[in-house]
Amino acid sequence: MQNPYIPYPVVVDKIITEVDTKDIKTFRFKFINPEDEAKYAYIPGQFGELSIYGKGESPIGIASSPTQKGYVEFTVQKAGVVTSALHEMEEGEVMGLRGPMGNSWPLEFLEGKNIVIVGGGFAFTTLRSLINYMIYGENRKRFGNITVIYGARNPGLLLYKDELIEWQKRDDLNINVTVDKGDANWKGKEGFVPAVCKEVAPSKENAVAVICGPPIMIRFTLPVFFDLGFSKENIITSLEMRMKCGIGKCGRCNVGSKYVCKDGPVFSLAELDKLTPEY
Amino acid sequence: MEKSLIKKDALAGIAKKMAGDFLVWAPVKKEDNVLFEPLQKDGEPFFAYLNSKNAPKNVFFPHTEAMMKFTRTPKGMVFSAEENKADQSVLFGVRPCDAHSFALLDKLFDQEKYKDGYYIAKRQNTTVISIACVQPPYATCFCTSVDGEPVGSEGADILLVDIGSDYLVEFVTPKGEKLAQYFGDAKADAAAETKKNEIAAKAVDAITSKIPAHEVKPILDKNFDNPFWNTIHGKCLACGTCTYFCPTCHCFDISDEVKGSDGVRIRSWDSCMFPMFTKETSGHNPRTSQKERWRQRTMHKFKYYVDNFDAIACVGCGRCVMSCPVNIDIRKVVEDISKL
Amino acid sequence: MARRKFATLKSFLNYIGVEGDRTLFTWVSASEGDRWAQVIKVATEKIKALGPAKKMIKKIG
Amino acid sequence: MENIETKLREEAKRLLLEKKADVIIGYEKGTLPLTATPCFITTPEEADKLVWNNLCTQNLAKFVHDLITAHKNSQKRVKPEDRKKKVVGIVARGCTTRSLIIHLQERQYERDEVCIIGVPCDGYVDGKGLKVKIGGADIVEGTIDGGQIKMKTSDGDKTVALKDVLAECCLTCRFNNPIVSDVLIGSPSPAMNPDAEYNAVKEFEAKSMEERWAYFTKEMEKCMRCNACRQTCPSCYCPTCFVEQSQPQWVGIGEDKSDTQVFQLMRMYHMVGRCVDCGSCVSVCPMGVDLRKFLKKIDKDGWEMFGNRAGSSMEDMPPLGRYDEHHDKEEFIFNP
Repeated sequence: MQNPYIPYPVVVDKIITEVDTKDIKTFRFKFINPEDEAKYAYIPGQFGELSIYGKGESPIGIASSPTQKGYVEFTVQKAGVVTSALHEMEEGEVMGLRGPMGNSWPLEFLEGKNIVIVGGGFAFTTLRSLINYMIYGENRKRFGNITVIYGARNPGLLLYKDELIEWQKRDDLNINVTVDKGDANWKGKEGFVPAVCKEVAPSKENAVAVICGPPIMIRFTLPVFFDLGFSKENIITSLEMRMKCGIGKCGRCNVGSKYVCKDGPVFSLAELDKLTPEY
Repeated sequence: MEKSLIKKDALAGIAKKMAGDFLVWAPVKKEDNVLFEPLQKDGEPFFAYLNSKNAPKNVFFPHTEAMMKFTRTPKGMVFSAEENKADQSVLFGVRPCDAHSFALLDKLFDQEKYKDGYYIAKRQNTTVISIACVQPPYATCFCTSVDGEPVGSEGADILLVDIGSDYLVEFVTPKGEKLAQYFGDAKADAAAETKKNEIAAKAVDAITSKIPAHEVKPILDKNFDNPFWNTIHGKCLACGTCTYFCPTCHCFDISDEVKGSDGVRIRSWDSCMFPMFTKETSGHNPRTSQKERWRQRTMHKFKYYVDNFDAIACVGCGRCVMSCPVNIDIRKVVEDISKL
Repeated sequence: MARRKFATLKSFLNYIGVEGDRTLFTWVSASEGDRWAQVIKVATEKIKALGPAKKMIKKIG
Repeated sequence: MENIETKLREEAKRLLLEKKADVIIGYEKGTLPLTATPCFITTPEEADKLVWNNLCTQNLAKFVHDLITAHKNSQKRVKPEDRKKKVVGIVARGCTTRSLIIHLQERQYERDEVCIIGVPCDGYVDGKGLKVKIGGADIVEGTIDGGQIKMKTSDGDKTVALKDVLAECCLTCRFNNPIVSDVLIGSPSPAMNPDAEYNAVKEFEAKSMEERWAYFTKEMEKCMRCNACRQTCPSCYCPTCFVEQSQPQWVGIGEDKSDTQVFQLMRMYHMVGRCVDCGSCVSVCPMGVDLRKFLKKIDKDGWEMFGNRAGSSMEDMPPLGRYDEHHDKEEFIFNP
């Protein structure tokens, strides 16, 4: 049986600098042993432990979609020991990847429904995975209307810029990209995410909102969705906690009886209400 | 399986004989402490102990343990998983409360979905021999309040009960039976069995320290925000003594260590009492003060573990009560909660 | 004051059983090139004479 | 002691009623036999919990630092003009006042933020030593009376002389009476035996280097990195200890022998001019590491090299904060 603490060896295949400040990059990994790719079958919303030998591990949401074969992508902000070391890495270098871990966005629950995706800043990564999954080929038919509201502080901090342009070209997606403050070249929306949500005013009918972003954004966005009539069962979010093992053993990421790494990170607001407010 | 009888003074000899054949962990007197340590060739087990200073959980879950190794080569980093192998060994002479803790740890480390091979390998290859508590070793013992028994065999493979001049040897599991030959040919008769039952009943009565451990679960379910939580932690030093000595505490940290081109990934004990335990890279800490940490420890033992595994994560050994440098007494904490 | 720290450190290391000659302190000004060379030369000799350090050395792997 | 206890409770009540202190840190009876434990008194009624006897072990100065720091952090969100000062009262024996002096010298808080209730001290019981003395038996009940400790134990009734089980640091204590106080309870206690304070260190210095190293490594092997010594030490108040820093990581977090040695060596070395020999680290250490053998050397060096005894005078500067051109010895300097 696979030892869940041991990473799969992967090679850094491609590094994409996402933002002007250069502290957020997307890393594309390829498995060194081809059979590991099948073992790493994942669902959008799950995360992996990026493992750099000698530095340690960092839990990061998976940014690519399982429909993208041959590689796995993670978008990582430079912050601690491991992520800093990761940002120093070059294409061709070897490191480790553990997982996939956590539950995932509830795809079965989402099927047949209208989906509203709200993302803020760097937390957009696993939402990107979900979007790419839902719009891939035949998958698109399994979901109703898809509305995306995505905001960043300024245009330079938007992730996946090329993809955003591609998505905007599609007629089966309602894409709303906003920035807190634009610049000379910015022709899109300006304004905070909660305000844009109010403006777009997605219908609650047969709809689920998937919200992911900084705490301050979440705090002001939730009331908008409550006003629109969304129930707590139909608002889904993803939690962040300090994690180490990723498999519910090491004991630090629990919120009440649930481990964010194993039982989460994805919870509906109704589920979160049942947990202790300690996150 | 038939039960055996051995003379009381034969015990050390049996432990030493086993130590000739495989690794034997036994209580050993080391200066002023009694610790479970591998029995050395010329070492003497110390069976005149009350209980060991530290919990014997370190046999299966050592303070520090290598998970994998890595080496820098011209072709890049190469790593190798530490093999989950463990030599056949015997843990000789644990108290029933500590044996009970292994059954509780199994629930976490040996879950269906994620198995912890490091723990499981050692657990599977180790035969646990318990020595029952005919008298409660300490006035702080409260095993009977948390589903334990002073003459209980939960978590043990062999149980020894002092019935006067002899030990009654009970082979609890097939793993225990395999070591039957070390305990001689004297078979226990019905009288010995009767004696044991009498002793077991008396031993239960002798435990006078009691806590309402089962009553607090529904109270904890509803009282996460009770002001009561402000009253425990004031004097807590935020040291890890209670958690390090606790037979059921199992939190750990993972870190990498490198020297030259060689490195190792280790896991080592961590503690929910340490402020850094939950601190995130961003600086945010969901458990901001010792209040939240104490609530976590209490909740984990008497609510969360019950929610997840239908068992209280406390065996009533009293080590945390005796070892806490500032005398925060979990018995009083639970008592106080029961009155909320 | 750095000198007081060094004085006590050397004394303490020696007390716990770490060879006193493994910790050496001196003052060298940026202009004293010759003296610097001399200090390093003698320090190296002393350390070589003691052989490899074995105390408080971590083994990995 | 009864008399002192009564006076202590009266004074504590008065200070709280007169709002001279917002909280008083003292000792109350513990849940285990023969123990006293830190407590925080905020209302006059609670003051009757206070006890003062030979079982009051810990140096409470640690809590003064904790409380004032926590209070100051909570005031950061308050407008400067609305900020309140918190006065922390503390029951302090000699060594406790030394720690308070160190905090004051190191500018951790102001003198008017602490209200010192000085108590005379004739030593406290070394709990681990007591256990050894009675053969490791479990103490079921116990009382101290007329210099005797009488106990009911798992091994029958036992009596031990108090003077035989006092903590090592108390036996040779030089400062058993408060050095500084706002309220003084009772009359000063007779001196202990300070002339013998460095005997154990001198004996250890006389051993060979390899013997010293063997002892150091043997003691450090007992350490399980629970951090109790650091956490109870009033002088260990860094917001982040070097042990917990990850960028860079100075020392491994595991039980590797060298990591433990480095942790203890560095923690003890940080005590130069700051260890008051209160014995708290020794008393809290669950494994019985002989920390004092090493910390007392640091005290001795401070005295012999710089004529300083940590926290012994309000007027002194910390020894590492100054330099004496005429008297500081130079023989440690390498002059090829």
